[in-house]
Amino acid sequence: MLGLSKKDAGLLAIVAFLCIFAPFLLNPFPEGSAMAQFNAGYPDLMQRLVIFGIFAIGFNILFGLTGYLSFGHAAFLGVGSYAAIWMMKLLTMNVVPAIFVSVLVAGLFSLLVGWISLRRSGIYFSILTLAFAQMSYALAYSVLTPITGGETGLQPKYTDPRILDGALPAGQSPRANLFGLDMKATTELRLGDWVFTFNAGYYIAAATMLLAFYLSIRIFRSPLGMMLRAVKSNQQRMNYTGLNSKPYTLAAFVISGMYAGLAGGLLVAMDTQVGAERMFWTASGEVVLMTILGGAGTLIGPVLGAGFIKYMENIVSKINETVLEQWFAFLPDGLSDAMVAIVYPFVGKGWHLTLGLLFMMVVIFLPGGLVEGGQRIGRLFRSKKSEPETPDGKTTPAE
Amino acid sequence: MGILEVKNVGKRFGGLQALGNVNLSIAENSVHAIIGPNGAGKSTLLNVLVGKLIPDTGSVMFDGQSVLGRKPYEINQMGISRVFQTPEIFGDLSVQENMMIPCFAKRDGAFAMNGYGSITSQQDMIDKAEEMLVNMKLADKRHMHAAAMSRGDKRRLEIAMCLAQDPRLLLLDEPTAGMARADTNNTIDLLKQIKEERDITIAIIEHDMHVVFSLAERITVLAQGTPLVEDTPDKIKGHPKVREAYLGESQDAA
Amino acid sequence: MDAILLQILNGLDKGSAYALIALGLTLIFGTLGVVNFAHGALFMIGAFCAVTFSKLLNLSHTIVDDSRKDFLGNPMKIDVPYLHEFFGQAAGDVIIDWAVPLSILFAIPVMIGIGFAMERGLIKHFYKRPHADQILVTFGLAIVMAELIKYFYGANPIPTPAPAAFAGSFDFGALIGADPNTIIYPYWRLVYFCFAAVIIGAVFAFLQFTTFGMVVRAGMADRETVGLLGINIDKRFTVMFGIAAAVAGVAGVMYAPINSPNYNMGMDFLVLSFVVVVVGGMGSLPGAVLAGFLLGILESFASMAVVLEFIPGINQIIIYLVAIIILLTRPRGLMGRKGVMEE
Amino acid sequence: MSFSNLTRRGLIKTGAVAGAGLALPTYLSAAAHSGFTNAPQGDTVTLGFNVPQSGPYADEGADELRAFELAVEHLNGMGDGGMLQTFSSKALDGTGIMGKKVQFVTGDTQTKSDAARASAKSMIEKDGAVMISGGSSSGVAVAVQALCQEAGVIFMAGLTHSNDTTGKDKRANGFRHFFNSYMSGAALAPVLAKAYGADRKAYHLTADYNWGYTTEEAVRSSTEALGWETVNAVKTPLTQTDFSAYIAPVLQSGADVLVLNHYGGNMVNSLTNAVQFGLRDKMVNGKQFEIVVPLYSELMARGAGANIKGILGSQNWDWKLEDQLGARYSGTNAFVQSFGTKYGFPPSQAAHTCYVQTLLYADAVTRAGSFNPCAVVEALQGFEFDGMGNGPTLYRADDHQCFKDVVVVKGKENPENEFDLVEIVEVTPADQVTYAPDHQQFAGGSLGTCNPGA
Repeated sequence: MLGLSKKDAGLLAIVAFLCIFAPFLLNPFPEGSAMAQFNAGYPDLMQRLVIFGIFAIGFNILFGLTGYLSFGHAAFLGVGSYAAIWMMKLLTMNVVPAIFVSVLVAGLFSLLVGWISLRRSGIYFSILTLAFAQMSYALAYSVLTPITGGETGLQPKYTDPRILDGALPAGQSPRANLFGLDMKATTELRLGDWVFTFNAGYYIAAATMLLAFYLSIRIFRSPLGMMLRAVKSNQQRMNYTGLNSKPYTLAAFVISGMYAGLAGGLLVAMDTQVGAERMFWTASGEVVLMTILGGAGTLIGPVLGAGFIKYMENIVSKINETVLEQWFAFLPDGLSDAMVAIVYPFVGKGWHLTLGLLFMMVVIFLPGGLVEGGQRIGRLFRSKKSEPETPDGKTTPAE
Repeated sequence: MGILEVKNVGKRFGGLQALGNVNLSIAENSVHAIIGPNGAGKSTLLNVLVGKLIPDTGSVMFDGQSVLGRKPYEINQMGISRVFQTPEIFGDLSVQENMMIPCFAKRDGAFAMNGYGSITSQQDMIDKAEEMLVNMKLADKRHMHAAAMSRGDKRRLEIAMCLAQDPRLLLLDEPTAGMARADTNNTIDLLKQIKEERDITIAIIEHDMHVVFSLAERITVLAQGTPLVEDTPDKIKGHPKVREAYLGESQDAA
Repeated sequence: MDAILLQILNGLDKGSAYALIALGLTLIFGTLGVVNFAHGALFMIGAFCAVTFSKLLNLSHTIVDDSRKDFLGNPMKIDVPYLHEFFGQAAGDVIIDWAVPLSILFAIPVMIGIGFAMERGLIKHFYKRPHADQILVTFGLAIVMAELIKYFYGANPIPTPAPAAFAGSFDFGALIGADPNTIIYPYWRLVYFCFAAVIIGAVFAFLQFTTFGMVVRAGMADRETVGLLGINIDKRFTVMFGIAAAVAGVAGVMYAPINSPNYNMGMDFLVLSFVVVVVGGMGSLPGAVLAGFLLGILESFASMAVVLEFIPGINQIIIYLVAIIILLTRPRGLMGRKGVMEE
Repeated sequence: MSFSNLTRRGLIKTGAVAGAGLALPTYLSAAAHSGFTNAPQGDTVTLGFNVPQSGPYADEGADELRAFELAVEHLNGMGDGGMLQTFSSKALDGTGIMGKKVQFVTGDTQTKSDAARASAKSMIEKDGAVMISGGSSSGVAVAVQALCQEAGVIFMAGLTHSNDTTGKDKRANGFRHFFNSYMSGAALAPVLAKAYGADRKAYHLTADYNWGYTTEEAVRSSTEALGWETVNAVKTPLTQTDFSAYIAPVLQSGADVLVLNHYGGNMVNSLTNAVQFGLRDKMVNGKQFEIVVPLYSELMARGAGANIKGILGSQNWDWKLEDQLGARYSGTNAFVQSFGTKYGFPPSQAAHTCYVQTLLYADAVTRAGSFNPCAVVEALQGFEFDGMGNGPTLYRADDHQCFKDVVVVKGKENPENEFDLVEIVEVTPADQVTYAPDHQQFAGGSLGTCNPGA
């Protein structure tokens, strides 16, 4: 199906299912219940989950396949975002040209950075990419303020020229759209106590993510993918087998840069603003964490990792003392206070602490990331059925 | 005129003259061994031949074309394949994939942006890899992780990968170093078989005299960066200078 | 001319901080082969050792003064440090004033303890794991350390002044015949520079002249061989980790008066110190020190008003620009060895 | 405190149709009939408080959050009522807002515009917040203000000092109570001229981003108008921690005043460094060398410790105002009393502005009789009020900026405790810091029209 093996097609189908039914899956708790705090089925977070999924999928094409650890990928996301917002300011609020140009510009920028950085390998390569990204961030925040908006970033204004769009009716703020379909258009479905939100922007982002995921499967299974894994495995042998590893790694670098640009463009399409912080080194570090947390070199790992971290950032950070008090209100007074005191350091403003601990846990106990965790659980079930697995699994990257 | 002509090659590392003034001619379709004590410059010479090092002086011609200044992959594409002392294979990939990579390199050249079609749709490449695997008795291991194989199998795989490119010159760098006697003999047999089956020139750098004298048609003895003598194995065995410089001390080791 | 002299002075001082951090980082990397992203956090914890120690010195009991009112109109509560009671007001104040230098004595055992615990409890299990895993786990640890400090000390910087004796600045200009006030430098920064020089010298002497150091150096060069000699290199490496942590820690202690410590200062230094280490060459101790001073001086030059007029924004990127240029012209940094961290 | 229902939607269930019913397509899930985003349903209304909880401004965020909680308490009729007693408008009666009990949700801006928007969007989309407030930097304020404009909710800015927030980036749905760079310059300049003389040479160190630019411009133009000369202005990176390389050349330049256009961590470090260099002990041009910090932040000043002694700066408000300058600043004591009683220490100006903004919003809704953002905008535009601690204040219709007195303060020589860091030097009356809406430092923006969302 679609030129994929049965297994890969199955994987794609699972991801498609998750994307389509995310509004249900992420909103498992009825409105107003104490657990509703954990619902993530609102447009902004759903959009972020898939967009950062794209970012991580792209990063994985570079890091997972070739092993080159870039510490500057956020720069490509940022450059893509700036390109997109300028398209929206100058040309049209339609997201198509914005996203197209963001991919293009990020691709060109990554070509330049990659061409220089790939002269070195190992940590030297990492530091070179980091240096480029930090320079981009520092300049965007300060001297490039006329182009980037600096500290305040850029947002579309109704006074922008926008040569393809007609003048806005009075009182309207410019809205990102796809040939007239507003990114914020939302439909709600009420089923008893449950409310499910369907958002146009989310589905466009999700469709893009599916396409990006599909392309990444194609790349993984292609001769190019094999060559990239060969780069990671043994560059020496590669060079002595008549293969030039440079253009291969550069291709991977540019492809992943374009994925980052796509993510950046989509971020702007969903939420029309850019800030320089999205190029800061911690943002580059975040995509590394997403990829490794999910499982580097696996197809679905980066998507899981991205989802996991963004969920933490957006949900756990919003649990404040009041919410905790409400959760534990059913307990006797002293006990409820004690529970609040125990849990409080880990949620709300302490969410970074939880994140740090989780990283450590995953790296220590699940070196292959969440995917390995899933596989272990899977094996647990399979061994109950006592069906011996063929040792085939190792030759292709695990899902 | 041999297929490989090395003329007046010299290479200096700081104060050390690694290669003095090397002249070497390897005839097409011959098996040529290069021997010499440690530090004689064998590895340096090999690295010059494959493009890893650029000599200070002299020229290296392969089939009438200079190899100097070319990158290793370009030299490989000219038809020179190298087998390493410790097998260099793609340990993270399956044996089958290891086998397919040189097939692709042969067909598509040094770089091809082949990122969309699936490998499984490249039936000709799969067939060619399979043929080599069967030939090398590795077919039953095709789905194995290459790193998980025994050392002897890795060596066979590496040689098979080099042969898959149909090289005109195969360079072997101590192919039996650290092997048990049985594995060494297997390797000798394998190389003999290869030589019988195809038109190929083999240059071999070796410590093990047993291997050298079983295979080589001509032998060059290197000492202190310069060729001492070059002759047939029988002549080399009796050569006094060689005994003095090399064999006397290494017979115990061999 | 004066301006250039001043910036060299400045750069040496700035560079000594970079060099100290990079030194510890390289020590850990060179001996253990571990990329320690928590090294900045160790520096930060060192600075908070100074904070903690001065808080300890300021431990007080509260007396209520009915004659004065606080902002809500309640009787004023006044804190009296126990030290005042033990030693009298004057002597107590002197001790409190010297809290930062004194806290080195407090920081060294604490940092060595943290270093041991970290190495035995966590890092040990990561020697054979990929560098990416090491980076991730130590990064996670750095976050945890920073958040714990934030939990107990808050996010605000905490003023930790140097002893009053070191307040003010020294006039070099007067010394060399320039106009007064043109080349001035704070006393405490001079102290920091000398302190850094002593620590760097001590670490080198330790590695150079003790048997322990020789074994460690041999281990840095070729771990397996030294292991084969039957020397328990692991134990020595644990000790080295403790020493590296202590170096980072005391660097942090002495830095506290220069910039008020806050929980995030480790992250601020992390990227920079990695750039320094890589520019110096992974695994090279002299390289780390050299790169620290070099980058410190260049950063100082880039911040001069005349330079900024010429190239706006150069001060924002100078460190990274230099790192790129050095790495492109010298593939393994200034003094790096081949084959280290290039896989 | 107990909030039985955290989200707005929890209350819909009584009226919700059992079984499936597909609602009409709406924007941002507003109830379609109400005509504006997140119209409160049932008997509660949800406000979103978006403050930095991680990063360098976390403590300032925490103080803002305390003020918000206090404001909600007072709106709901709990506690002592705080400024409700002194507020000139008497529309609020302690029964929530228009009879609806006030609930709130919180989020972490991380002092990053992206994270702040994500957090605000989650409050709007998930929790149904009808107003967003808070923040501790202008980058965040501008980004969230633009978001609120698009989404159709009201933004009541927290601590944001850049001219841009109500200048080139102003929005109809956004309101700022806090003062701005221009006002700091206008208020400080005469005090500086009086204290240090009109013949001074100033050296500016400026944080290299928007807020720094506007502050430098404001202070420069105001001081130069009074006769000062600007010797040099050097931009410093936001990520800088050690400012020695920038401070060392100051004396060589012949300047006798150093102006630190820095905020937060930058300010703590640059000021600490400058004092270390002994600048304040020097005599230049026959005058005592002085340092000026245009925008004071009490929480950050605490980080600079003794280094702030004697240094002039400006503030939006100070907790000692009413005690020292009398009833003109009524409301101050009421707020300090309830804040101090609840938390044990006096509030910061960040806390004050957040508290006031919440009450002002609630009051505007009540006076307008509707949560509709356009009605609220109308009620706030040109609104004159008093009793909120700043004296008589105007919310100007042209740019949604509050105009009120500006406090000029000086680091205290002998602080009694860690909260008593500054002393009030002078209060510059509102008319001296008022500027024309089209003043060139604020040019380039336009409010547009209010957006009620769906």
